[in-house]
Amino acid sequence: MTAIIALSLFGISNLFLGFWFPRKTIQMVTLLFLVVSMALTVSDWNHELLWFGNMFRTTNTSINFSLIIQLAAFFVVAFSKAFGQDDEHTHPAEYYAIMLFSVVGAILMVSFDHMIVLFVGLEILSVAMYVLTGSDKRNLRSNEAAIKYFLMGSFTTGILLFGITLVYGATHSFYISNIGTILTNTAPESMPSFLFIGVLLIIVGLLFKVSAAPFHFWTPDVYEGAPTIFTMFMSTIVKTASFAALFHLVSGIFGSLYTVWVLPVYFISMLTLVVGNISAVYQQSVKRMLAFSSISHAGYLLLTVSSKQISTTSSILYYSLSYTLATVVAFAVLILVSEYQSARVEKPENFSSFEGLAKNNPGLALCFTISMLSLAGIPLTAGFWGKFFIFSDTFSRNIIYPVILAILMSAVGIYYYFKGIIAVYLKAGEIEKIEVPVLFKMALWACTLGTIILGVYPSLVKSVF
Amino acid sequence: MQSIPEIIRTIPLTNYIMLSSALFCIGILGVLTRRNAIIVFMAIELMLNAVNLLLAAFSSYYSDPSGQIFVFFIMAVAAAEVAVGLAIIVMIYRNIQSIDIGVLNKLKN
Amino acid sequence: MSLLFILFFPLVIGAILLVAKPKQAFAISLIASIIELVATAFVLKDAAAAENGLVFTKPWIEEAGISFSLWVDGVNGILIGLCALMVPFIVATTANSDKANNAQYQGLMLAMQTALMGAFLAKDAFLFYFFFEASLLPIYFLAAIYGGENKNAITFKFFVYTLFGSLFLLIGLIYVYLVTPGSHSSDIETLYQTAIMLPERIQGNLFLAFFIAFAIKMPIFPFHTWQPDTYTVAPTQATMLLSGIMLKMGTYGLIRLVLPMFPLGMITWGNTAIILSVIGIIYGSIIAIQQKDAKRLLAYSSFAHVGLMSAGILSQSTEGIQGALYQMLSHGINIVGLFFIIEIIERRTKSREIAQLGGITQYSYVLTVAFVILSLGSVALPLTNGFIGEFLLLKSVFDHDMILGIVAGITIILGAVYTLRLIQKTMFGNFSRITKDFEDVSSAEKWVLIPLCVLVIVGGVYPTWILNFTEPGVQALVSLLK
Amino acid sequence: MSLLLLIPLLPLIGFAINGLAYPKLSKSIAGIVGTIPPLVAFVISLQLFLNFDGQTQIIQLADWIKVADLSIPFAFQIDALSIMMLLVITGVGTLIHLYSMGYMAHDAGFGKFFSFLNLFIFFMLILVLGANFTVLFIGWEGVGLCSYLLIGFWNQKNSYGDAARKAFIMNRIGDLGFLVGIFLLIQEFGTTDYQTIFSTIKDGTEVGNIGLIAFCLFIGAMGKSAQIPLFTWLPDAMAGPTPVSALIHAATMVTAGIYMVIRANALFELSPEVLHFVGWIGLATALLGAAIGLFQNDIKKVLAYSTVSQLGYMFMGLGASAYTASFFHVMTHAFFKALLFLGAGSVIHAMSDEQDIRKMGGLKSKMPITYITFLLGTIAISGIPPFAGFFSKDEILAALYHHDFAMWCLAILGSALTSFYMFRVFILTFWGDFRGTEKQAHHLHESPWSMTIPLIILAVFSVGGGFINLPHFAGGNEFLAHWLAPILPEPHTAGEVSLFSLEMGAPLLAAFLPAIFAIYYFGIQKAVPGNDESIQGIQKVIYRKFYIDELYDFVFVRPIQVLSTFFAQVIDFLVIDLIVEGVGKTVKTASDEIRKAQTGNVGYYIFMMVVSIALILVLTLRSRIL
Repeated sequence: MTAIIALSLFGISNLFLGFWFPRKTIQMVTLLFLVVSMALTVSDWNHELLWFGNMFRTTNTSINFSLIIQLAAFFVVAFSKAFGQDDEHTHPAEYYAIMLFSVVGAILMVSFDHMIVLFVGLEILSVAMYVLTGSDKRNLRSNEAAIKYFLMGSFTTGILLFGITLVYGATHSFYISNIGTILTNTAPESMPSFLFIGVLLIIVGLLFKVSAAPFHFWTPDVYEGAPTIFTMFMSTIVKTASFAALFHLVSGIFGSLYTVWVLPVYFISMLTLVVGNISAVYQQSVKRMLAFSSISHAGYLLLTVSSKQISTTSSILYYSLSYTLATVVAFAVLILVSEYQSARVEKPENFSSFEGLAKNNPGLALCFTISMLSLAGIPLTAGFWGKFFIFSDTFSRNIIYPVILAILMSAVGIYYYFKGIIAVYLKAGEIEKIEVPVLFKMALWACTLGTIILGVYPSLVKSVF
Repeated sequence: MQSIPEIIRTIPLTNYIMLSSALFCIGILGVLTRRNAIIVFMAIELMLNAVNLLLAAFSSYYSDPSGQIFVFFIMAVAAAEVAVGLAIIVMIYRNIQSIDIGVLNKLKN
Repeated sequence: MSLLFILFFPLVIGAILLVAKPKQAFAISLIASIIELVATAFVLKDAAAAENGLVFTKPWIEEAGISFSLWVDGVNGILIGLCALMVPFIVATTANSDKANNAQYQGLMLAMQTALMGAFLAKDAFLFYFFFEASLLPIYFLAAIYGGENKNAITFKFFVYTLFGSLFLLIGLIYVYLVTPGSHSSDIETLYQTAIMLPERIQGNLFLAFFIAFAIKMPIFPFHTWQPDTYTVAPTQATMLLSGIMLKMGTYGLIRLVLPMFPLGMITWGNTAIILSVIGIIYGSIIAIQQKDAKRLLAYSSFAHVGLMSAGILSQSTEGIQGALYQMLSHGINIVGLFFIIEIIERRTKSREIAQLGGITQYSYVLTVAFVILSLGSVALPLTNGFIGEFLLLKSVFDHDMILGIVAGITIILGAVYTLRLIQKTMFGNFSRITKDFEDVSSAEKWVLIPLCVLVIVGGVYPTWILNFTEPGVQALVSLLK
Repeated sequence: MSLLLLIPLLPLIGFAINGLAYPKLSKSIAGIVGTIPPLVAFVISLQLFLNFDGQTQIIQLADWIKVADLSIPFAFQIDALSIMMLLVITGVGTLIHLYSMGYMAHDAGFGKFFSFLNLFIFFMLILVLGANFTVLFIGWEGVGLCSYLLIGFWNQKNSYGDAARKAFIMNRIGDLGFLVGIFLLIQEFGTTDYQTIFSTIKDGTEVGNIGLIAFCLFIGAMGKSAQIPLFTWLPDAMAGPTPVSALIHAATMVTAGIYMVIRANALFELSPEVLHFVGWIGLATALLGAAIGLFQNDIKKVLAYSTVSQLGYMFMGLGASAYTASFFHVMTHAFFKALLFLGAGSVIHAMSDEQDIRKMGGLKSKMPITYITFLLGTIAISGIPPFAGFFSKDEILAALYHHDFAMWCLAILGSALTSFYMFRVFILTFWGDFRGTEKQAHHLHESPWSMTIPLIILAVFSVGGGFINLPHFAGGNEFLAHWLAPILPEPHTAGEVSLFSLEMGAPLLAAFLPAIFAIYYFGIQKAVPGNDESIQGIQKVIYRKFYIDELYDFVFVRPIQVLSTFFAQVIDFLVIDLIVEGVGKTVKTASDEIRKAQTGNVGYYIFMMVVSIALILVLTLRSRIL
């Protein structure tokens, strides 16, 4: 809990530091702040406590989610090189501050015990993301992404709020625990029907955030338009936080109402798998491919909530972690390559600009390959166990067909992830040695190694989750 | 002297819900039909206000202040959203001299 | 610990090669693979002496009951032996070629060895699966980076297809795993006990899931279309790894997992599976008859051979399983040798087109003799290693079903047809434009060919040693089936 | 016993030395290294023969295949039959090795040739020594391999290679039958040991499938011994060097089928239908071979078809349960057919590799030894008394006479044909005027001693070989019959026959009349067969071997080739792979379609969301609200 206070303060102080210090220093300071906040987060381990008028609850699960989020933020900061097109007119301190604030929002989303906290957390995160998405002010693509994200995001906020209101109307409470007890103790017949509408609307609101089909339309466009570093931020932190919130709600309060939401979620998860994976196949742009891939991963995660028995959090946590590690690496390499190619080719983010990367940049190529393998769920990488745990978990709850579909779709997944690997290793291309800053390189290898270590010895973190 | 909740309870709860829902749906329709970014945004605000109205109604109906507190939160957040939203719209206007959302479809497929 | 050593030693050396890229990659990798062979020999000796084989267990994913456990018994011992035995040869075949001191190439081969070893050694079903899939990575990169014409599309198809197949295995394994009592376990022996209790319908479905995975890996008709292309396009060493060792993962999987776990599933689908295998034998042999590319011809012959192994295994008899194990060993030796000979020819003539070759025996007597001996092993002439396995396999299929046995037996005729054609068109006849001035085999090449030929003969004359080694393990397995 | 092991071991060692040292070893040493093993083996065999006490001896060497209940050891069996075979193989083998030293003297592959010959002897010995059907099968396939290697010995010529492949593949077809027979034996008896199997049968234990087993084994014999329908490889096999034809394709390997049937006589005796079948196949082969032989102009081809025909006789004998007679014929045939082939070889050698009898003639003055020995061989094979062929053939005919009269009549016809074509070849080759080129005429010479000595020795046996089993009526004591008696069923005792009965007279007439006719037609009339184009009508059909090769080509080879192409290019490429690729294509197409939903228009996106939400609400809550 202290972490969110600290992070807020850090964010504010960051704004001031921007007056005096150069970008490098601020980056280091921000990293330090994140390390401190992670330490603070860990200090709550095994203390299940309620804060802020019982609106905020720290449990080990929420701490784990917060840690994954902060870790992701840490890497995003480490991978940040420049914001926007010209470095001079941007103010890195502000971006770092916004990132820190949005991490606060994300942590609120994973630890809420009251609807207001959920809403506020979501909005802190979203509003920050609208800003970051549009931060490349002169780039029309960035503008378009921002307005799309903003309009659809606020629209969904309206939906979510309407849902929350209806649930409040039926249960007279915003407290998760209260709502849970009330819903459990009331016979379904005596519940007002608008309650069900409310429940569905809340779920829809969160499904939008995790970009489940058919609420995924914004994802590819926004991911593509936003500056890559913020795409990285969105695809890891926003996704993890939103899914944690969804999982918390579904398992916590709506568990007794599963008849209402389970079928829609069941079908939505399958639809998401199909749409995400199939659409990714044809993409020429790595960034857009990763966007669809993130949709498909939402599909896998949704498998865990598509049954009346709720999955254990550990497989979700493991999946989120492995997904986060692999995704940040993929985007990081994309940043480097597209930056290098931006002056040389028309579409620097396409697969074609990766061609021949391995020749002069074996390290980058390896990192990228491992991240692709992890996303594809090939053994030796964390992604394999992530999928494995999800599948076995889902299977154990007797969800058969979606798992079979998911497995078929992961075969499709191999197809598009391998397009990246093929481009890197097997196609001829001219890419000179790309200069990589030390910090960047360290972060890259840290994530890659993490992916492999988790792939070989998953118990390392699985036992904690 | 009737207390406010009692007055409010004279009208069945369903009517409040119906009214708010109607407002909410009008908002949605606005979003769907308009192409001007500002008007779309105003429609979204209308949706939020429908929510606010409903929250206030529930709150008063049950004599539970938390609903109204929520309304304040929504207002505050909406204000922040407006700030950001308008900034985005202004930015776009500067770039393309238009705020027609139909024009912005370069990112697709 | 010794099991751990033989599992990870190649990987460690391979990783060093990949990272450090030393100049003497060939020497390092050859020595490493020989050390591995020696170590494996000691392990196998211990395993033969031990009552119930060797077992090594360490918790891996304790929460899920998945352990890092390895074992050696009669069944997998032979495959471990095969893997350890063939890799030095495969490494040695790169001698004096442009790939000899390519550290990446050598490193990937050694990494592949660990993956193969792991799949054979695993006592935990998920560990098996882990290596089963992981083995695709090094072989994919070997084939895709160093492959021939149109490599990208072909190797990619291979990768996606086989991985797709193994996903079925994953579903099946997870299902069986979840049936195990308590907090679940994926120990293979535990799975035996639980899977066998499943009702017939479910066993049938699981059988299908497992069988499809292994059928794609081996491959069995009609899941084979990735194979000829991949064998042809991959660099020879990768093809050797694929056909010499990796396809045995599929047959091994059948023996180790499918037979003891789904006896009722066998009742429903066993016959279909055997018939598909037998179709594959004939189908592959017939196609091989008209192939123009020597490597492709061998690919189809390998397809035919593996069909017989699969049919023998599925007949569920001791003879069938022992024969299959023996045949895996023999086939590994023979096919590696044959692919090497094609590689030798290709290095000198830059061609694998059978029609363009001929008359090589006038320039290289040794090559001809080696080719003939290895081919005889491949067509299962008595006193060569191929005969022992094929005899037992055909007998088991014949005992299972007379007609199928006879149909499968046609392979000894068709096998002779395509193999002799290959020999005649390459070695005999008049020399052609490109075989003119064919350079005799170098001593490095002899060092590979001659031991392989000796193995062919020794394996045919003295199979008892190996059959005795596999006997207890197979007996234990077969007793589970009853 | 240790001496016995040397018998197969020596040729193996010879093979190894000659094979490993092939290009380096000088020809003279290679020849000696190659010839000594069969010679020593012959001496040892002779010693075994002389010391044989009538007891069957089993020598267990080692385990070979041992799986579950199945145990197949390496084991040798010494009994009357195998000793006789040993003598023939090593004896004839030694002579042919000796002969080859001269015949192959100018060949670059001299050492290789001897190593192959030794390998052949080794496998042939394994074949006859084996104490079970599986060890027999080792030899069975091994000799097939050697046959392949030796037929294709001059491998530069593609047609020779094709002939070698044909031989191997046709043999393999038979081998499959044999293998199935072995499987059936294992199923029924649990073993392939002769002793166990035959004693089980003798004990009268009920065993199923005996007929089927015998039939399958006979299929093996058909392949190896060139019976209809698997006989076409043998004439083609003449592509190999002539000593090979003599040793493998006349004296030893091709008789393996007869050996095997005699060995398994207990099985065959229990299945009279199969025996009947064996007899008729033999008869058909004998007639077909003889008929084709009538018009062949290649000296080796004539001998080859003659071999086919003679093998048919042997099977006829087997079909009539006259095992001794057949085996007798195996032995005499080994002598005179080896003699004829070697003689032909000598002629070919002298003629600078010319094999067409139309281009020969008048050789008797130039090569007297070859001439005389060839004549003796011709007389022997024609069945003219008192040469070896007469006695052995007569025994078969006698047995047939009592067995089946129709078969006997046809066999007599075959015998007559044999006599005719043999004399035809003989006369066209040695009598009359020389019809070859000038160059050949200059080159004509008698062969060196290493070639003529074997000819003389074989000629002696061809003349006197009949005395091995001289029947009572001719004053003999039927040695062979007594010798083989322990392993054969009780023979049907034939009554005393008069020299002037039909039974005796017909064969004599069949031997003499055609011979006289041939002498008249080719010797006195000096008729010479016309060139290939002039051959017409039925004669052409026979000359073209009844178009059987073409038939096989049309019925088996072509369809398999077409099937192969069809499988590879249609089934594999267009059906299976298209399905596999189709899945990929479908996904790609679907991807292309689905991504079109991503129009880029926010209004559209929101609209889709609203529709979806409405749909979810309606579908989920329709029961609750409505």
